[in-house]
Amino acid sequence: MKFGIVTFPGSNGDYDAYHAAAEALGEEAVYLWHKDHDLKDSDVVILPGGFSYGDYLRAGAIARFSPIMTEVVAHAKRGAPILAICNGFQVACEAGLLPGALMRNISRRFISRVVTVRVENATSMFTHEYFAAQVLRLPIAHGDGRYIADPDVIASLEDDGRVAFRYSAPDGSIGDAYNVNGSVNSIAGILNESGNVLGLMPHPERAVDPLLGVPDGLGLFHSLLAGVAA
Amino acid sequence: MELYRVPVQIVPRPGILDPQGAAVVGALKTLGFASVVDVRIGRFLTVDVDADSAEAATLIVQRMCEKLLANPVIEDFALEAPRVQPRGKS
Amino acid sequence: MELYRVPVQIVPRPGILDPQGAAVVGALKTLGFASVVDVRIGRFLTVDVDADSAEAATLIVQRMCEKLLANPVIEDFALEAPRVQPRGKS
Amino acid sequence: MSEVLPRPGDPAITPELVKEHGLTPGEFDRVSKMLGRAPTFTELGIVSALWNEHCSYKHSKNTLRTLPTEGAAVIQGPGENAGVVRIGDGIAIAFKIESHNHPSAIEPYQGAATGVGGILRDVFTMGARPIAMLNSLRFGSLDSARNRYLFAGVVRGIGDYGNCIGVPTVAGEIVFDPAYDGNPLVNAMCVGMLREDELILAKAQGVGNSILCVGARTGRDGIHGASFASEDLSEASEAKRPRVQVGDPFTEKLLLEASLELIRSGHIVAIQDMGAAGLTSSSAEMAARGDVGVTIDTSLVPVRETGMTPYEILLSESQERMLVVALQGHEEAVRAILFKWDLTAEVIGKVIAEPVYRVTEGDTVVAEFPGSDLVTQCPRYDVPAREGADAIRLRAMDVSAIAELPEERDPAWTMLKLLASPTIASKRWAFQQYDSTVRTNTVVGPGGDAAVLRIRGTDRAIAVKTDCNGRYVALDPRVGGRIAVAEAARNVACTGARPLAITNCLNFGNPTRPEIFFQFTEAVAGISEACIALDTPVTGGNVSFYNESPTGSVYPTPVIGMVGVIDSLEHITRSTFRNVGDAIVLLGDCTDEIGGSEYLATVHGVTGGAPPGCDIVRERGVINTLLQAIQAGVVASAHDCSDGGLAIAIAECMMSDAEATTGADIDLAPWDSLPDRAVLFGEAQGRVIVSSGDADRVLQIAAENSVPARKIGVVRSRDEGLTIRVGRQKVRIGTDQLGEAYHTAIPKIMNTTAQAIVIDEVEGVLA
Ligand SMILES: Nc1ncnc2c1ncn2[C@@H]1O[C@H](COP(=O)(O)OP(=O)(O)O)[C@@H](O)[C@H]1O
Ligand SMILES: [Mg+2]
Repeated sequence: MKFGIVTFPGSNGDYDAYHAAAEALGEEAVYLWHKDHDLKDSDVVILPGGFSYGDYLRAGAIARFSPIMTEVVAHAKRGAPILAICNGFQVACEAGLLPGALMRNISRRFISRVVTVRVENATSMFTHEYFAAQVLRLPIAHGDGRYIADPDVIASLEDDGRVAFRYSAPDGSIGDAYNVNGSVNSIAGILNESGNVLGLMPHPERAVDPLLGVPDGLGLFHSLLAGVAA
Repeated sequence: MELYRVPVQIVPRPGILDPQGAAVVGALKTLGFASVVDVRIGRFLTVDVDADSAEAATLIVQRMCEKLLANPVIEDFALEAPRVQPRGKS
Repeated sequence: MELYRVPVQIVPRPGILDPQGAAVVGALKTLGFASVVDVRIGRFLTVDVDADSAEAATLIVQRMCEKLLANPVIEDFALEAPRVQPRGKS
Repeated sequence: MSEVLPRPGDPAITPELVKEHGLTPGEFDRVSKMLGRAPTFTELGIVSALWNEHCSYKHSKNTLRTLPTEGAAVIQGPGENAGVVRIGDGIAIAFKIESHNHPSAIEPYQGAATGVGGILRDVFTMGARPIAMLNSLRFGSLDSARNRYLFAGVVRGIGDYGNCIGVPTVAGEIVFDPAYDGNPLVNAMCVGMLREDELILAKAQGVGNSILCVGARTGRDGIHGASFASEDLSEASEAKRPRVQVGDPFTEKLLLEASLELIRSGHIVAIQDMGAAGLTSSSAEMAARGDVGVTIDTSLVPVRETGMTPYEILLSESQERMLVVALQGHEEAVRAILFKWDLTAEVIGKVIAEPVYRVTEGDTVVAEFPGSDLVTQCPRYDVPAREGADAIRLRAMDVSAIAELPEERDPAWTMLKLLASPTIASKRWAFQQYDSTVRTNTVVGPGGDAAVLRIRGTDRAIAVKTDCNGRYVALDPRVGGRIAVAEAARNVACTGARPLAITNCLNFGNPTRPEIFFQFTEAVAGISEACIALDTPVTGGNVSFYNESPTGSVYPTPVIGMVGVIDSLEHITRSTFRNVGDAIVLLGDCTDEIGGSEYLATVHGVTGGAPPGCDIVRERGVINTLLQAIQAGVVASAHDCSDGGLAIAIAECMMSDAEATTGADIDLAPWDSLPDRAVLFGEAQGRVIVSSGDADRVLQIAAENSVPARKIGVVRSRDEGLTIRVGRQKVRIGTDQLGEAYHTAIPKIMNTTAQAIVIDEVEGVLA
């Protein structure tokens, strides 16, 4: 499986995504330059974390107009997988690949720590290697992670099982105390309607190496691999 | 062609939670400004454009807002009247 | 006592680097807005205060800006005319 | 030499103008002699920039020369943008620390942010990819609103800049003490990695090669105060010249990627960032290092504002800019690389055979100095050094006579008080705002004794840490200097790393005062002694003088930034207890010392007594013991004993990792003859708490190294809490109670709605 990782000016999670794919999974990985119109035959496109265009104006606002995004949108339309992590999630929302928006954390501060999230949808192409309600330990590192959307959008996300992950207590319970950035319904990650675009604030690509902590992000990548094999 | 400066106000849409604004209200009260009732925080931009007329300047900045400067999911924007700007000054 | 809404514009002081504005100029040009010359990005606040008159509202918000809302080292601020605001709405 | 005429509109060179430029009459004579005439206004600006303390080190150079700078690991010592050491497998580490104290005092957010930006550039201009940031911070007491504002703003500035660049901020230290009221210290350290063959120096060479200005455009930022004299101080000119620079981490990230690509491309021979005194110092220093002439045309420098004079262009401190020397004929290739990253590069000058430093504005020469005299002939001063009476008096204070407070009858009370003291308490409130995991190399992040970063593609890791206890240095600068190095080494060793080399940031008061100069020379002597004994040479650093507030100078604070290497990932060791039932061993010995302790400061409000002694041979023995035991696989955890002493260190081993807390049963009977408070809270040096499944082996290794060591207890479960038998007392306290004091102290202070916090909140929000 070939992973294509987009490098926008200001991306910095591209390196981590690349190493997760190439080292932890041993799959083929390539960087995709934002000015190009070429996905280099990637199967999975990753919109990585970081600060594309410095997060100036609004996180993700400028990056969505990069030339490569035309191809990324087309890739999504074809039903091919797009994994949008952190800043990538913000870009995906701005680009209309996912509904809603990510706003300043409720604490108004940047938060870098390990959080626990509960798997809400364990059947998507990104998550079927997890079991339902499994609790994962994943790092977060963001200032603008508070997910919001219009009530009808939230309702359809909930009704269609498109909430992929929710911030939770270590025992899986949900509550304000664990809603680290104040997202609506503790939403940490969502899927698009056809289930081939996943946006999430936590960093699965930083949680693939036991040397650095619990490798709970691996399941996400293994889900993608298994999906193709199947 | 004149150089016009178009001021743009971008504000959080009504109903969108504005924790920054809430923090500022708290801060102002602590500082003794008891009469403050609410604060909303958004962005203020000045966009300098070359245009043939004030109307043309407004039109083009309007388009910029729709396309890039504001996010309709969370923000509303309003333009002020363009002002002719002397050249060679920022 | 009326409720007044006082709009406040806060902008980077002249000469202060505005990296956001520069990035937005670049983005606008890429999007085909060739006529854009400059963009400066600051903050826009609406402050709702109880006051006896528009002048009083202006005065108090002016003080808030000096004390808290603007950072005089790098920013200038300007107030717009207060508008009377219906109660019970934000 | 060319004829240099004053530029139309230049102010006349008067004694007042010279003084406003910070030059003494003697220094002015020196320039005039060098030139054979009086300097022009532009030249005066250049000299004032290069000869100010920050660039010239005129009060410190002679002292700094005494530091040991050589060692087997050192590839590049002081004199370049950063020091470089080899760690094996062809990999080298570049690292450097720098201060941004004064800008941070004016505008904490931008001051700290631009400090981070500057030190990053120092490291990547060596050809190294930045892999970690550290910071060493000092503030006055958090009881003051202003200090809370400074603390919050600095932390946010450090975080925002490093987070945006994508370099993890992994370690540091934060100390609160009234001595830093009004003059916070903000030191940032950057660590980078490169292959040994990728090293590039900031040395101009090759007659005919082009000099390019790369990165951001030049504005009127930070042109030093003296330049205001160049025109009437109207409101307009005030507004034109902001005192603070605004950082642009996004541009810096592009500059970082572009610079590394440029360096690997082979098109350039030298690169240097434009830091303090901007274009002037970078170009003059590059020329001097290469011992060549250069000519710069200011009219070719890309500017951001209209009507900038050569004076302004030369002295601007606009951020995110570099000076590059490109091979003749390769200019377009250089520009293409920068263009790829949406940056510009303009040729602004040349390396020339004629031994001059020449600045032109178009064809008109506006400044010219012979050879590299500007850099090499700068004045040097030795100030008479004499210890201040206050320090002597404080050191002589009999602190053992200070009566215990009634509350102290229960040492648990004292423990909780110390754990909640902001200097000791968990700094999570701050470091949670730093992305510490980006780049996925951080094995041990903030919160450990030192941070550990794995080196991809090898079985190695490095450990990094900054340290200094300014109170010790104030009480006895030589001992304090020694301890700063020893403690940094111990911290690094606790993770399993062999201490390799240091960088240092020497924060002192006004060096023209004999008592300050005494502190400075003595502290440097102490650092030297420790570095020689521990074989950790000095590869670079920074001096920050004039750290004075209205009430006096800050504690002398020579911050040490240490790098160590771990030869196998298996040896990476953490500071917290791991296994219930493990033995707890104390390496080193307890003493009756309580001078200079956090205990005296926090509980009694006293800074006094002699600081703990520092036997550097013992320190080396402890480090060797630790490393041998770790390599023998018998160490489950290791934690250095520092602020707050043994009791606090044990508590930290139990609960500093909130997700894996334990208990402990401790018996300190062997030290019954010493005062309880000295055993519990004294800060005797050279001590490490080790937990081990094989205490005998640890003790044996200690004996082989002639290091005293004892089994002092056993790791228990969290439910069992902490029990300490000391003297005739038995202290009992719950793990959660200790953890609560330690983890909530700073959030409780910072998350109140007190006025200044809110101000920071607001600025943070509005930023
Ligand atoms: N305390 C110190 N110990 C050793 N070397 C030092 C010290 N302070 C400064 N240096 C060295 O002096 C040189 C100039 O430092 P500095 O002026 O801080 O560099 P920069 O140009 O980046 O500001 C550097 O090579 C630095 O390593
Ligand atoms: Mg430098």
